[in-house]
Amino acid sequence: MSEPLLSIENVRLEFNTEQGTVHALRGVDLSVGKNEVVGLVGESGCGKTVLGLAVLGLNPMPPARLLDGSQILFQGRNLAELTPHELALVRGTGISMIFQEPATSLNPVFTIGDQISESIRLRIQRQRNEDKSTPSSSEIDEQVYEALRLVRIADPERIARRYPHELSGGMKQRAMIAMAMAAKPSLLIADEPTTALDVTIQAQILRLMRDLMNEVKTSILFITHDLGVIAEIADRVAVMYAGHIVEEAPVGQLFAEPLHPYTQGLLASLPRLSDLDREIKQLPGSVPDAINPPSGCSFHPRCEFAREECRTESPKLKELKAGHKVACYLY
Amino acid sequence: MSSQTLLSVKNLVKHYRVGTVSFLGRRFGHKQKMVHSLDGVSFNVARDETLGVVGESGCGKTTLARTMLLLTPPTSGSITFEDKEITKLPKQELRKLRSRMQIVFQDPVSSLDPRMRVRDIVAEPLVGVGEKDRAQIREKVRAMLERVGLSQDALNRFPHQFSGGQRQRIGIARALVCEPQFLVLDEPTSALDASIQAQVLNLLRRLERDLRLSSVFISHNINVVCYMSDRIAVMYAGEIVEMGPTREILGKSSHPYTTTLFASVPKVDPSHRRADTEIIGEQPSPVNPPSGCRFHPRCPFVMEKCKSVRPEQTVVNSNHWAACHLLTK
Amino acid sequence: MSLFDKTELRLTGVYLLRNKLSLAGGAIVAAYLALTVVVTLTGKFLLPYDPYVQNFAQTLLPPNSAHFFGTDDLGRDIFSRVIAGAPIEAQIAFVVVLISLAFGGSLGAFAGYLGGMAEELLMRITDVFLSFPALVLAMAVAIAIGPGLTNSMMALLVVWWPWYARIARGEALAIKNSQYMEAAHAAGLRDVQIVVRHVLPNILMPLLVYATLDISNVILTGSILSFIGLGAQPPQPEWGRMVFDGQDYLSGAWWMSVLPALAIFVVVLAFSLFGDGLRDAFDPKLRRR
Amino acid sequence: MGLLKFCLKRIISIIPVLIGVTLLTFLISRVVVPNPARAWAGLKASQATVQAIAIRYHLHDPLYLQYYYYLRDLLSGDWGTSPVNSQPVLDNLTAFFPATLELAIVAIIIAAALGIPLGVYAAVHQDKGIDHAARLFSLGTYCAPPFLMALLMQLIFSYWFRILPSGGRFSPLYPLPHKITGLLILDSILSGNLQALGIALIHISLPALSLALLTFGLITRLTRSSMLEVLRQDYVRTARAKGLVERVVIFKHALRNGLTSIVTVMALLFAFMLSGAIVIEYIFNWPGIGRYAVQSILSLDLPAVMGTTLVFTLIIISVNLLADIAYAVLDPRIRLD
Repeated sequence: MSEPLLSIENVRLEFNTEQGTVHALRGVDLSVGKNEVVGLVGESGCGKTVLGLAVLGLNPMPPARLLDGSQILFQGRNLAELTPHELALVRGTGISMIFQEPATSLNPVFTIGDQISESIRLRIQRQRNEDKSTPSSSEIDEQVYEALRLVRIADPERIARRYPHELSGGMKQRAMIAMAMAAKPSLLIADEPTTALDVTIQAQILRLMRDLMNEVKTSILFITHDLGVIAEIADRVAVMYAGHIVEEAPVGQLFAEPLHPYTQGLLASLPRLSDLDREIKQLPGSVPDAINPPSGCSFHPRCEFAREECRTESPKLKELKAGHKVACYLY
Repeated sequence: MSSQTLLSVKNLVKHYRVGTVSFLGRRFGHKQKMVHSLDGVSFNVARDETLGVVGESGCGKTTLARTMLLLTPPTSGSITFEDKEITKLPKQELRKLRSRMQIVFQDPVSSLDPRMRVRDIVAEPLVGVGEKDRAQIREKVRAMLERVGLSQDALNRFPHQFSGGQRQRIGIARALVCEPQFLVLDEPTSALDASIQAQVLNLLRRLERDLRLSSVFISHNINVVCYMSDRIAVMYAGEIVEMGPTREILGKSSHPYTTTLFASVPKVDPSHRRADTEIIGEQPSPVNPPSGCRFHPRCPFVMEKCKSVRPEQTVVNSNHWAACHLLTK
Repeated sequence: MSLFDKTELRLTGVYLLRNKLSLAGGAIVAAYLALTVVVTLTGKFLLPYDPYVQNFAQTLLPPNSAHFFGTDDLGRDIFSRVIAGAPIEAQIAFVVVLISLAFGGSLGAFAGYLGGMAEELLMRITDVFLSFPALVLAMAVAIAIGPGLTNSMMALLVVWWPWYARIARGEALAIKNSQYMEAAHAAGLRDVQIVVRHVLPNILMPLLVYATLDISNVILTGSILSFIGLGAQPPQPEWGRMVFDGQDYLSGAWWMSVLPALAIFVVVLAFSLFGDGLRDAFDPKLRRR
Repeated sequence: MGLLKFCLKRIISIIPVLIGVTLLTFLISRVVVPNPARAWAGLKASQATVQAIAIRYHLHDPLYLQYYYYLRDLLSGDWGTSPVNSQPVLDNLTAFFPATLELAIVAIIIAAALGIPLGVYAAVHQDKGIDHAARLFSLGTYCAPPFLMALLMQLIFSYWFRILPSGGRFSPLYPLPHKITGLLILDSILSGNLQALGIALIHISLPALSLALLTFGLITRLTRSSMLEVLRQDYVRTARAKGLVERVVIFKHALRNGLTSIVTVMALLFAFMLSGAIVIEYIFNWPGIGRYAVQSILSLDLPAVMGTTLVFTLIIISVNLLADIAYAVLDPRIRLD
């Protein structure tokens, strides 16, 4: 991986709330290469969704704010420093995003075709420097159908005229993907895109996303809480805990040889069909409070290997083997 | 029915009305739309056994949980608990029975009254059976909280002061406080994170063993159901399509839907990415279920017969049956 | 089991304190209620002038140091009349809101909880009442039973209870469909126990918040009723009526009508601000932000 | 379900409401009133007239028959005769209706033109200074009793600055524009009578402004809260995520949804406005139904009051109907069920 497409460096983000300041991201480093699916996995409240939204500047600010020194480098620019309007011009055509709830993420009062055509018009508008001609509405319609066909919708003419509430959950998520892909982004951020779906539909969508990767060469940052889904789709995985990346590795290596005690605990806590006799292990305690995070390594209160230094000093992410990084004093 | 059987459900049907058809509308021949949530579900639960129920959303599993405990009256069918038919019991007698069959709900937020303290929430079933002795109640609640791993200072706090996992423990304590024989677990860990889910699953396994509980464990998460259950029932569109011992179904599923469902579950292992079995379509609307076998529009092996004839339960192995025409071909 | 959870109450208090506008509203409300109590207890004893005594030597005086609000066409001190009239508005507001709350609220709660025909019937009846503009229906009822303070309160009650029935029914329905109700059934509680332990406490809070906000509406509508002559009759110092009596003198003696109208405005605004803050404070969704 | 079917169904559904409404007005005017015959004949009427009225309105029949006659009279246009001016109530109402309509239309246009943008602006800039100012101002106008608004307007513009007339709809010194619709502004424009247009505008400005200010507060509050709700929705985030600029996000994706929820409370808005109009028309001597209502109340004219009650309620029911249909047009989800 010569030069990453997206490079997130030392991103720190806080929310001000009634109860206090929520330290959502506490210095995150992560990169996504060209043609790569990076899985970002963690439990609820670890900051994975906030990170996805932060890349596009979609966290409501205020109350959220990026701290100084946060860098989100994309196509040679630091997105953290752009004005809201400049950022809007990066969204869609540069980086697009799909969300967990297809039912609420599509605008209920516009047809699917309308919403997809917006993305197409946007792309054409931004490319117009080279090409002066404006496409006719029938050309745009054709591109809408093309986008729907891309997500394996068999009768795009009919679906384009439908309103979101007339489609099933799986179809809605396909339409969301079609909408995001219609702008031909270089990076797609997918925030739990299959979590709200049934397992057979999830399988369909995951397969679709894999195929799309190969067909249109888009990179994906895939955010999920489900290690099974990660194993299914990611090339590289980053594990997040309490606003930090605690481990990062190629997918095979992470599952075969997890290094961080949290990753190990998480993997051991899952019941597996292939091994039902094994008693699942449980991590003690619960996810730390983001307002008063523990000192030192955030995981130390739940860690069986915790030592004195873990309580005072936060470990840095360091590369142990090629591509395998971990933030833990054990190594 | 053997004496080993604790609960037996026969031909349970539950249809809901959707929308209202006015008096005038009925005059003009508008038909009342019905949701076929359960259509003829039968099974037994033996003593000390955990029966798992899997299926996708809308297949009727939650309706099954509620109907089985008569929290909502079934449209037809019978439920026998300890050799006693309970669907026709008068309200008073049914209330007395409630302490012996309990339920843990999916949502740890909305299943606890936000304005009640934990000690009152957990004590609720004891109040239900008419326990008056306050010291007795306090002692039982205290013991049960300890058993589910909550400290004593939880007693005077309110639900929103707890995390999801702790709230689910409160729900479990409430279900177990009056020592039921039978427990329905309706997606008890679906709202929880992986590391917390493991804590709750292990707790439930321990409690089931220690208290000699029989239970029905309902979830959409196939890994979890298989981990928790001795036997499994697979539901699709309001019907059980296959039922049998967990290991046997895992090794040798006989219904195409079961095969599809299990193949869809992502393996937690990147070296075994899913074989490219194409799974088509989505679950049918419960208002207008397909004729014949309800899976036929999605089935890769569909035959002419499947479109019109509802398949019978066919025994595959002593304890294992499936409802599919392929088996009787 | 309690209506108020301490932490919840503390958060609510913190929010209210931080919301300066509703704090100001609350202060005025408190002052107004205190005034009402004092005036009711002492009568005209503490007032600078007798609100009923006419003085034809001092008619239509503009506001001055002796008469803060000036005098009216009959030479009565307007300030004393405004103060003396304070309890009338409060009486209207509390009688109408509390009776509507008790009657409409319990009707709605039972209908929502029972469902079926009872609910359907109540909904259709409230539909009819809510089709009327509130003021207009109150006018019709008041003219039919005749003008007067008590009658105008009766008229307002006829109009007001359906709102409470609607809200209570909505809350009851939400509670009925909640999982903790299901859990209570599963626990084997009797219906009475369920209503006492779960339904009432959970319905009462939103209704009380709504009622606080609603007081300002009642005062406003009540003052319009008395403005058009359906409320308290002269010489009672009712604010709306004073505005009406003064409007003929607007060009020469604006204080006669404008100052009592301002009194109504201030009280209505204060209740609104306070109620708004209270509602936001009790709605965790709005508070979290 | 098609839009047409939805409309039909909705129209049919108001029949029971209309029956309920007339039943209630019937009960008020025949049962709640201590002596209906006397009330309908007028307080000064002779015993013979009272008897005649009792017979004319079948007041000695059982109630259900009385209701039948009541309905029949209503449908055939006999809404009773005012004992005060001895004219049929319905004639009075139709004569006064255009003035109220004109006032309401002008007021709502002003109020919406100011209130909706301000509400959107306040929601987008939630908790900034402008939002607080807008909230306080709109709450202030919402809480102001209508007579305060009207009296202040009159005092300031008519008596202190003497720039606008203190009442009336038109100047008696000039000829009225040719009657086409009964709405003076529209009629003057249609007949090209600029002088009449000017006079009409001068006269309507104060009452319309008072009414608009009153309504403005409510519209701003409703717009703000529904926009706040909409701006929290996932689809607004989606619209941003796909690269739309903020202007399009707010005015296309958010406002379209925000307006649908405003439409649903249209009836509330109108009820609020009509209540204000009653007082404002009276103070500005505006010859509409509101002034008629107050004058009838002051003279204890029951048939006239019941007539205005029915008209106002019919207006609200129609607005509600139109709002529901508009809602179905704006939001495709409604047509589903």
